[in-house]
Amino acid sequence: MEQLHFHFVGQQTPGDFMPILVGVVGSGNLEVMLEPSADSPECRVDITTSARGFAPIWAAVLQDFHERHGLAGISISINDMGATPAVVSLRLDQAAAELSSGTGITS
Amino acid sequence: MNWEPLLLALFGAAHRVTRDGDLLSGTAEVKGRTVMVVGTTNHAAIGVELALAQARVVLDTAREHPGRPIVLLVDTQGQRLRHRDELLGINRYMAHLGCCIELARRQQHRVIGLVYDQALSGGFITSGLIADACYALPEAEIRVMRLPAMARVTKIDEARLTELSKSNPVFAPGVENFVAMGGIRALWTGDLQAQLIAALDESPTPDQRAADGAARGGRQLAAQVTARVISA
Amino acid sequence: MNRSFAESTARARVAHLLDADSFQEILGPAERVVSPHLALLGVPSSFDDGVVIGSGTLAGQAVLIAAQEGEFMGGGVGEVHGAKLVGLFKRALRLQPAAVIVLAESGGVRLHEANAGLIAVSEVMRALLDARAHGIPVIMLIGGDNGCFGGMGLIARCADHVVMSDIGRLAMSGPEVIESSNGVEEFDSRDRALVWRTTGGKHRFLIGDCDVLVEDDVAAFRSAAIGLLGQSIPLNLATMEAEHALLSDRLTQYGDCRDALDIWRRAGVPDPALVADLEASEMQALKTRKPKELA
Amino acid sequence: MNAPERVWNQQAQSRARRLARAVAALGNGLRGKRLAPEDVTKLLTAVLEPGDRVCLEGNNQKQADFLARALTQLDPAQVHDLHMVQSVLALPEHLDLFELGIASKLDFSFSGPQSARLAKLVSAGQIQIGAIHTYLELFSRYFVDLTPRVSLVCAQSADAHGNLYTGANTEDTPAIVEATAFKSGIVIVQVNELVDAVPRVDIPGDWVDFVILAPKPNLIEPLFTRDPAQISEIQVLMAMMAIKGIYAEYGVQRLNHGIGFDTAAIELLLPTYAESLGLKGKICKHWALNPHPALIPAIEAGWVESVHSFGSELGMENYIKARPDVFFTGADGSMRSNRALCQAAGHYACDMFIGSTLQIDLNGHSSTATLGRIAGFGGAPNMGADARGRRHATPAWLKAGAQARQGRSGVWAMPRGQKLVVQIVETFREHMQPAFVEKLDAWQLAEQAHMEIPPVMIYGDDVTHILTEEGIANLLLCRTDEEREQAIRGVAGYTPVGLARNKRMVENLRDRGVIQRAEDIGVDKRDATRSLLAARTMRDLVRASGGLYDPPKRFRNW
Repeated sequence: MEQLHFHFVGQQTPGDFMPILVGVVGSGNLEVMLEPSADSPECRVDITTSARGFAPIWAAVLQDFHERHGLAGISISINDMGATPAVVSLRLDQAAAELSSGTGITS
Repeated sequence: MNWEPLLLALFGAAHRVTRDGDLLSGTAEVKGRTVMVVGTTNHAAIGVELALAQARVVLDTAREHPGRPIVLLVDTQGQRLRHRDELLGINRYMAHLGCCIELARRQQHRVIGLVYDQALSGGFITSGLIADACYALPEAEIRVMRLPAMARVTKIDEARLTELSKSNPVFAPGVENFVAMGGIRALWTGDLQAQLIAALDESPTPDQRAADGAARGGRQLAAQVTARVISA
Repeated sequence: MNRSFAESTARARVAHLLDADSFQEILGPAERVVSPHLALLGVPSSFDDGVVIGSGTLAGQAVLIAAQEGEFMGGGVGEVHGAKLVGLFKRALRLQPAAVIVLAESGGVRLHEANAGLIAVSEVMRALLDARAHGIPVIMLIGGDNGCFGGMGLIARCADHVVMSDIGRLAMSGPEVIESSNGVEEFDSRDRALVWRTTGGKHRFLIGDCDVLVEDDVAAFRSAAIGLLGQSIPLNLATMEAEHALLSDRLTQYGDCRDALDIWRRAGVPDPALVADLEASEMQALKTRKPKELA
Repeated sequence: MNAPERVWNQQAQSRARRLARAVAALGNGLRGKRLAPEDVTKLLTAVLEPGDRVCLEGNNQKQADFLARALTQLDPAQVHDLHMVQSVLALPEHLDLFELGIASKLDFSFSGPQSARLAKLVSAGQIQIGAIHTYLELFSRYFVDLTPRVSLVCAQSADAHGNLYTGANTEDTPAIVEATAFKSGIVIVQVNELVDAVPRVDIPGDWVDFVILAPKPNLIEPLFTRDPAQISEIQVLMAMMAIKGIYAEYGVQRLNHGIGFDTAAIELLLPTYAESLGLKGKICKHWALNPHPALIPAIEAGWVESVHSFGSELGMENYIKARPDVFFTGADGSMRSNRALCQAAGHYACDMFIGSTLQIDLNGHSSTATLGRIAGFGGAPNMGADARGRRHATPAWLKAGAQARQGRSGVWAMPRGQKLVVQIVETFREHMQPAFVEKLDAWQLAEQAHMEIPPVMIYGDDVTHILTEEGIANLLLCRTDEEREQAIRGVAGYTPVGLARNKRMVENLRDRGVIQRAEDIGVDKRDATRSLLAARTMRDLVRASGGLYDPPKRFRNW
């Protein structure tokens, strides 16, 4: 298991919102939770992953996510059980999509 | 401990508890009170018949002797691992035993569990663990799974599990661990009869185990989480 | 296309089972009430410890609900997971909902916290029976890929009602455990057809361990649950004696059967070999035609 | 001239001697062509000679398992140094022969389940490998320089004349028997039943010498069944990209699919997603394909006009019987498969092959070879190779050829088509193994096992497209080695190969349409859910078949 932390400076501040959770912590899968972190220009990402040694890949996946969405004032928490980058990107995008549609916690 | 010396220690020679296969049942007196003893021996595998037979004893007691205390004597290797038992719905038979004991409790029967030899996983849930309070002898063994098997299933290094088990009561076999977690109210040593008498007098009817686990430091969160859910 | 119950996450099952937007989660993921034990063993936690609990309405009636996430640790019951379930049943005593609904999907005790899990299962059982004794119906819905085994298999049969899909499974020991203890001749866990006709929804329905059999469809589970609201089965000597008689009869009638097909044949099912391919809706007819013989 | 007169029928004389030995050894045990299974050792000892070239029918699916076991029972003092020629090494017995000293040389195509053990025996010097072939290549050599002296084959039933009914899994049998019987060889067959009249004659009786009723029905594997429940969202996404970005783009009418969840996803998206794009009748009408259960919904929805098969698939028998317009079936109603002919069909008459792989390098060479295993590739190289001998034109073939030739002169200026060869892979396999590598493991394996060339499944110059969850690289449009490398890096995602891409060049390739992302072809990733699958479970496939499909019990969960 490994814990990783990243920070990005973005422009898109969603303001206050109900926490969003997508995905589940199962083999090859992960859960992604988005929460508001008021008045911060940052997008903060905290990851707990079962697989060690993939920090550079997480950094690249999150950098691309950040380039797509540029979020700010938000905290992203991830519990991962060995998801591939494709699945990670998909869950992140699903979470971001729920953020813009404002549906809150769903599947 | 063997069931015969155990009964001798608990009730003296005058008890009427007999063994029928792996089933123990019968009445005995303690401090002038008649109690019903029901349980298993010989590291019984709890199959559909044995679960049903124990339920019968409990139901008969509830119907014919309202309020008579029930003492559950536990020595089981767990549920019987057979295709036939699953086919017949062994979980329902075992649940039925649990429900019968619950009914007895609700009808003012005090229910005391005692693990006198071994109590393994599923077989323990609808026997000793459903009592008002469950006790154990120090030499008894209580476990869900041995560490080597646990290591295989969880894919966690056995050495690591062994190391962690020294300081953490949460997963490793052992009666002390179950005491720390609140699942066993106390270990009985010395005069077993005196401790049975005390248990019949003092055991709490409401489920006290999460609070015990918190107080003893073995299970820090259960009581607190439950309370938060209730009050949320 | 319907919304598959088996394919939905616990969270999605709850959202679509209850009246739209009525679900209010208790100790939701943002509260981070997670297992204190998994991290020590180097295993990631889940923000809800694998069980979603809360309140909502079902056909307008207030209910409490819990759903286990089978993908997380096989739905295994650990300290926090179990305590959330216990809390929900105790909360029911206070709120008197029309039912406590449990979407059970679990292999039983979570091995990583085995002792806490075992005790927790027992605590859940007692809390559930307490709620029942207070007249609050408890409804189990079983339709996840991981089935409902071990301690959760016991808990399920302590409820008032059990609803299953035909891909749901309800049993005590997993086939793999039986196979590894007593050999492949005892129970071939790779023979999925055998596994399902021993533990699956159809057998449980025919033998009477499940009250309603539905398709693998969240909407079907929803209507089954609505149909059972407010129907409490009292926990008294009469009901326990009836249960006892039923289980004794079952042993007498079917105790020598080696296969579910034998049981079904003896129970008067005209062509047991065809049962596997029947749809859930067709199963109902089998049972209503032979109400006496079939438990 | 006093040279001795040349004898022109030595092989026939040898055959006659062997048959005479068999008659003597079996005595009353031989009734016509039939003998009891207990006598099989006597028979094999009588007809085999040291050094014989022997074909033991090991197919992709059905196995002459009884005869394989019988062969291992022989006394290596009498029968040794056999040269085994067979397409698939599937059973432990296939390798036991070498450990026991009964056989010493091997020519084959595929050894999936035995590949690790094979590698060990090769490095221990217990097996001398002639060559690893494709199926078609090995069958071809049966008629040139690897003709069997004795063949041990497998059929469903036989009549008293030795006429054979192979059932739906005819597979390799006709190719083997034809090569053996017409070159004075001996054909021995194990059957599951003896009958008065076979339902149809798949192999004429006068090509068959001995028939044995095996104690147990022959082993057969359902290799082509994929449970739709295991198809991931990412595979759905890739299937959408394949359909919209390649199938529709080229109007692919005739094709072969490799085995795997990626291609099963495509099959299950035809009646849903592809239908919604209005592609019905425009793609996927003719197939060279085993009867994949996952194709049932597309067949039922009227997408499929014909399917010719290498072998059959367990559980599909009744469905195939009920759909004779689609499948090739005999007068008895059951399927007639034929691996040799279907391989030829897949090679020459299909416009596209799409399949998965384990590793792709920067030139697009792809291989499933892994260290410590000698597996071979079966039929994939014939499917996944441009048919250089092809002369008939179709729009898909012409379009691919035109893209490869666009703007080129000299020998490239001649109008010609090209087969579409698509590799579909996720950038990471399970356990985060990257599918893209700088150098294939095949190189190291070749060195370890002293192979003359690295075991490449599909050569880079045959690959036209690489499809990952990151996009489609169209290699037909690349004009330099550098472009090709960057096109591949551009779809290699977060693998080390992908992260080392030249971002500017990749964007440039994207502008030119060499690389296409999902959004470039109008595929919305959020639409990629399992609800698009026409069947999400095995049960759904049974339902789609109207109850005709009867999946093996290991695939049932109801």
